[in-house]
Amino acid sequence: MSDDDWTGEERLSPAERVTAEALIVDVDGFEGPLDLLLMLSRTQKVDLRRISILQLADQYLGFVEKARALRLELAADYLVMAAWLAFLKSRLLLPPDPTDDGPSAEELAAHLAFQLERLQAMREAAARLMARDQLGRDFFARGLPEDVTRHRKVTYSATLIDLMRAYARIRTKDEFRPFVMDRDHVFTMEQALERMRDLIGFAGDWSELTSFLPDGWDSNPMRRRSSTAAHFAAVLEMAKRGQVELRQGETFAPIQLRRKS
Amino acid sequence: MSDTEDPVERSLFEAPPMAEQERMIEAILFASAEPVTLAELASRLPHGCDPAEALLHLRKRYEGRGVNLVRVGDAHAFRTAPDLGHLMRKETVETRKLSRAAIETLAIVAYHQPVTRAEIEEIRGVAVSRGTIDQLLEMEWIRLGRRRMTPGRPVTFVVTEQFLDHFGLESARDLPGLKELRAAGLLDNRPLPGSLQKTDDEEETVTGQSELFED
Amino acid sequence: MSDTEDPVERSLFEAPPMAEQERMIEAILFASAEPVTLAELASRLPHGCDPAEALLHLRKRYEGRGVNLVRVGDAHAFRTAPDLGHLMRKETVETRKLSRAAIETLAIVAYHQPVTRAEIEEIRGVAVSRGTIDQLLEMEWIRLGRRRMTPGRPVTFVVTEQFLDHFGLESARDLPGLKELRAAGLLDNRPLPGSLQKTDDEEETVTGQSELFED
Repeated sequence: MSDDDWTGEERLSPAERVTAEALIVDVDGFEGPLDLLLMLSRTQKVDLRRISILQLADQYLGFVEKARALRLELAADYLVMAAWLAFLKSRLLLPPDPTDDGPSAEELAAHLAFQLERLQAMREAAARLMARDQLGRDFFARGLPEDVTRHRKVTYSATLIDLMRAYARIRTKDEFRPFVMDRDHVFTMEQALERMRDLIGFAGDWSELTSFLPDGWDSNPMRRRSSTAAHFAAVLEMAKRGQVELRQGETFAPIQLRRKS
Repeated sequence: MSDTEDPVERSLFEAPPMAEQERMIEAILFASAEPVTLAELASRLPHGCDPAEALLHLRKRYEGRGVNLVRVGDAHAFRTAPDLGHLMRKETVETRKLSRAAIETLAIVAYHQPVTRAEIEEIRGVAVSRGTIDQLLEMEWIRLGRRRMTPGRPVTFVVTEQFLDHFGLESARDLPGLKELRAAGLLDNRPLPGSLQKTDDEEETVTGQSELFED
Repeated sequence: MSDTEDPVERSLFEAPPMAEQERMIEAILFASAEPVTLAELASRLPHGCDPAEALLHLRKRYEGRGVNLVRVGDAHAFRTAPDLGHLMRKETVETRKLSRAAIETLAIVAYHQPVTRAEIEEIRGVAVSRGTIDQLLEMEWIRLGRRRMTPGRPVTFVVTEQFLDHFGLESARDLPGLKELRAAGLLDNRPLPGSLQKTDDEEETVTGQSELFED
């Protein structure tokens, strides 16, 4: 920063100097080009509705020039705005082109003025909002709230009749089980499960399910069927528990199993 | 806290009117997270206030209201009027139907107690999920009984007083046996005449359990 | 909302007298730090009560007191009178200081709601950082509104009941200067002349800010 940059300062009004300094000291402090434009527009000391966009464009371009001279890096959107303002300025100065069917320069200028006015209005609204009485600062909620205790009472609609019916259902189901009276030829799943639990410790390699069937249960067809079914059900249960792995080459092929490591 | 310690200020500022003091105390007590002592009130009110008197007025004002000004030790606080305590409880009642698995398990526990999980599974012929047992335990319809003195010392389940209360039973022994269930028309699947004998046997098993009841 | 729809039930249970309803509401509102909605009140009062009318009485009763009954959206709460804030220095909670960007964004959401992020950026002329929106969402001062029915279906933001409660507003319509801003056309979404987004924005201008207020 050379001294030369500051010599022009004497010609600036105090307000302009403030904004100039604001730009120089804290160009990052501006929240975008619109914010900078709003700040610059204040130096015109007129109602935003009567602001001279031409003059504002000059001010903005002047500041961008100055920032460049100071080798301050301006974000791209500031430069985009500068380019757009330069374009707008030329449009405002030149007589309108009758072949151009786009928006007129005046319309564009009016829109920029609207944007500035709207931003300014929102700033003021924000300030008014924050100046309101606030909860926890100016007014207060109950400091000692008495919590509502929430009881979720779940009642079940079971009655004695339901209970008895359920029991009756289970017991009568037993009555009709054809094998109940013929335990001799029945190998239960529980038995099979117990046997398999002991045997599976040795079955590291794939082996056929039939090789696990107990001795003396393969001659009588009824006993063979029962023990096969029981063991099959047992290994299914064990597979479900993740204790064994099962495989079968194709439909009706021998079922093979091995311990799951 | 107080900004009126100075005797010069004391004479300069007159205490606010009693109605205003009352308002101030009302606000302080309302917003405070704890009951506030008289000393604390005095320190927070402008100089010259008489919190004790203002409290009296305030207490009177809230007499019979939905909230009352109460003394808690040597401090003061607003509290809900005791007769409105029920408004602070929000009760939502849900009626759910007990699942088939749960009701069957419950029935087995009731008829066979004390019974282990393995026994329940054997009687039902299907595995009993942990969730079903937990639900019944949580409802306090069943509880843990003595461990069975067999290998593995499995836990047993028995029904509770609450269960008996709910189903209007004096004891689990009052549960009707199979024969009575049938007589009452609760067994729709009437067994074939030939298997009637069998039924009685089973009933024997049921009543036979009664020695094992824990009471 | 009301549980007095049924004329039969209405006659079966007589509602408590109005003075009693008032007491009950007083107790419920006193007990809660958060505003309580009319629906919630109705659900907690005995059948046949008229909380809206009881609230009117209660509000009047607390006029000018140290604690006032205030309205926040559809809900009601007791709050200390604003002029007594200085007595409550002890209860003051240090709120996180909001950045200028956050304050402006909040104001834009409040006055332009429902508003998309792109619209906020257009008004401020600068990108809105993710952190700013997140902070306001986290404070529960803004929340997501309905998606805009324009291409891309962008999310919109609206202010919350907590926002109204915090700033002592009965509804978003009571925002300071809202009418003047609207009359001045400063809440219009006026597009840049000749810009491509024209069609979408025009549609938004038609629906306008006020109709889209969600209350």
